[in-house]
Amino acid sequence: MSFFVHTLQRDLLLAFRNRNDIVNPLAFFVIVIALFPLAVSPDASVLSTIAPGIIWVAALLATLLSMDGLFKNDFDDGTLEQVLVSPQSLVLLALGKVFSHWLMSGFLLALLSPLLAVMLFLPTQAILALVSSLLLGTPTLSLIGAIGAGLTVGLRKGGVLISLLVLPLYIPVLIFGAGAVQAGVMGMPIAGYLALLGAIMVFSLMFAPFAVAAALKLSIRN
Amino acid sequence: MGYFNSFSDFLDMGGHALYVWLSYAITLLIFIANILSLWLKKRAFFNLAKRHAKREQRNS
Amino acid sequence: MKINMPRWFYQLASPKWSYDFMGILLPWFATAALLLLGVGFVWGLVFAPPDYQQGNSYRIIFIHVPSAILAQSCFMLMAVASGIGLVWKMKVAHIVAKSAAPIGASMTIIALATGAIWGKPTWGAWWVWDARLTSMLILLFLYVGIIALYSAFSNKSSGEQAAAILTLVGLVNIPIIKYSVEWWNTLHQPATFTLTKKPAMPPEMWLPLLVMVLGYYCFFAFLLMARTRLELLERENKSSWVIALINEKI
Amino acid sequence: MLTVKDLSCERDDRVLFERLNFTLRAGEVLQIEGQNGSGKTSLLRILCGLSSSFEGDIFWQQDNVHEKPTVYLRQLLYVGHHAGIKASLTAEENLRWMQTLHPLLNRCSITYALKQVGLFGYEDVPCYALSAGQQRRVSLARLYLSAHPLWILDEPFTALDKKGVLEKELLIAQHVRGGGLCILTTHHDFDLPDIAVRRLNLDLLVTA
Repeated sequence: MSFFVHTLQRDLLLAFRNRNDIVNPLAFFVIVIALFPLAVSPDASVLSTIAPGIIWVAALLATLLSMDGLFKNDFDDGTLEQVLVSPQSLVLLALGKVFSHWLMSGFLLALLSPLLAVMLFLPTQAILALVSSLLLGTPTLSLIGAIGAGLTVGLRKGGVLISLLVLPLYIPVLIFGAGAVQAGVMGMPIAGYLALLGAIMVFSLMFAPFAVAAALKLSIRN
Repeated sequence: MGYFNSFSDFLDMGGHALYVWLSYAITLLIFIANILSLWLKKRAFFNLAKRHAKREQRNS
Repeated sequence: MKINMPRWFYQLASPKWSYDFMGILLPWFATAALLLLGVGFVWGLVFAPPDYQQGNSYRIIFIHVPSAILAQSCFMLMAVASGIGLVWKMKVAHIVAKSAAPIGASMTIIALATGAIWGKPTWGAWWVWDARLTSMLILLFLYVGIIALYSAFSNKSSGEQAAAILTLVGLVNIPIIKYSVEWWNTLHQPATFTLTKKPAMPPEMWLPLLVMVLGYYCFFAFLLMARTRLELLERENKSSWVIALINEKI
Repeated sequence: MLTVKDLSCERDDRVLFERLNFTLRAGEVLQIEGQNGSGKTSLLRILCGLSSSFEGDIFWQQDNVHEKPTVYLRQLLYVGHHAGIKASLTAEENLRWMQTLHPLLNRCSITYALKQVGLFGYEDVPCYALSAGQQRRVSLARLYLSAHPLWILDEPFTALDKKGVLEKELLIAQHVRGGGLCILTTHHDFDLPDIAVRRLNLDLLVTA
């Protein structure tokens, strides 16, 4: 378990040293959302109906954007193969890296989302639903995305391929996440949605790290 | 003929000719495409092997 | 992980043995597929009675339902083969999974196309976001991802292992996807009635459907074995049995 | 003791080596020779468990490496083509991360190791600010830290000056004299004082 903590510390330190890599997905998130009023209509009633979907889709794409680099740097500079020749567990490494990725992407997106909700005229009673659904849903996105990142890390053109592999698997999270916000807009209870998002998160937390470890092993031993 | 009074009735499919025949056509097309691609791949493989064998013969 | 399996299991792992074994089965499945599909087509199109509500457009179910069933069975089969391939490092199992992927994808396309066409006279639109069609569409995306992953690797056996991992991840996700799509669908005005959920079908209707389903399975088995055999030849082209076989053919 | 039994490797339809057998005992150095593309790196990667495209068995002490990987990996230090260095971390942070990976990197302090490779005073400079040679030296500082019985080194002398090479040679000699094993590839003429270096030439192995 201490290896998990060490990995987390190291990745957070790395993220802090390369701050641009954190800011870019967040900026992407904001810009994509700003495009919709320009493309659809600045009308408050139109925007507030599509806001839950827009914010969730933009969050999903923003996490995906940073996914490509999750293992790529470690693969290129040889630090990943050093983990493989060490007695440490790849599963814990995967878990640590995914957690750090989530803190730098999903978590920050959730914190940023109320601001965008206001810009899209989302009623205030839905903002709690938005933040909590993002907090519970984005870890799953990071976990599943890491499987795609692990499978494609050894390939020269992994970027588009990751989206192709991972996006279909994101659909349940998208449905329940956007559903929670919509329920919040209509003033209906959101606990059911959040419970489902939480269940999916726990489920992926149990399985995804093993799949990521297998994928990494395969990519390095290629 | 079955539940149809005439052949033109059969073709007409009770006014749903377009839908029924389009579906069956697409299905058959995909079936045939599957078989065709298999056959082409097989032919390509043996052609390649034949050329390879000829080259070996010439070289030896 | 070491589990002792019966002898035939290890025989299947030998490429030559599998090639020969599938060669024996192949003509039987081809004949059965031809017969069953021939009978099913004529029965479904000509002799089955029209539906009292939908008229003759319901005849599309004779090709839609079997392809939808096959699309899902094929994914199951790929997952089982991938699992065997990963656990026992069995090349043949990986090749079976790889050969099944394009067939599964084409079955999914048939199911989607026929479902959409059926929707036009029934719902009045070429595409309706109905739960079953949507799940089918996502299944197609999964197939596309797996096929793309196979072709992205220059080293074939790494590609197969990567795709095997993805297939297993997909398998775990399919029930969650289905459940979420159904939930989503009930929230947004469900379609009034769907292609498959019908009040008790009379035997004149489900019998030809059964024949078609069996026919599709035989056709699938035939295609799968033929593709697997070809892939085995390509992969083993350096081994003595393939060289002998090629010399025989030329 | 490292034993290799019937090791064969084939890559891209080309046989690199076939039915390779050797045993390396404590206190021995094995130098792998061969032209570029003869499979030296592939062999080393196989021995480290970094490649799965091989047939045959590898035993560490009496145990099959495949069955007890962690026992084996605990004893193994591998230095490959990649430096294994994070550019945005400092030399000290990099080495500390390596210590979390390998518990046996504990023979001396990080400061001492950095002093030995001539990087004293650079420990808090991020590695991207170091030259290629200096980065290589950060990577090789592991050898000073290492108490691993088995070293597997892929071209350890590249990007080093004469003095650096000499120091590393002495280090290897010291390691082996203390009962260690070392497998390496190098283009250098390589000799160790009073230690027998066994040589394995991959070019001479493949007959076809």
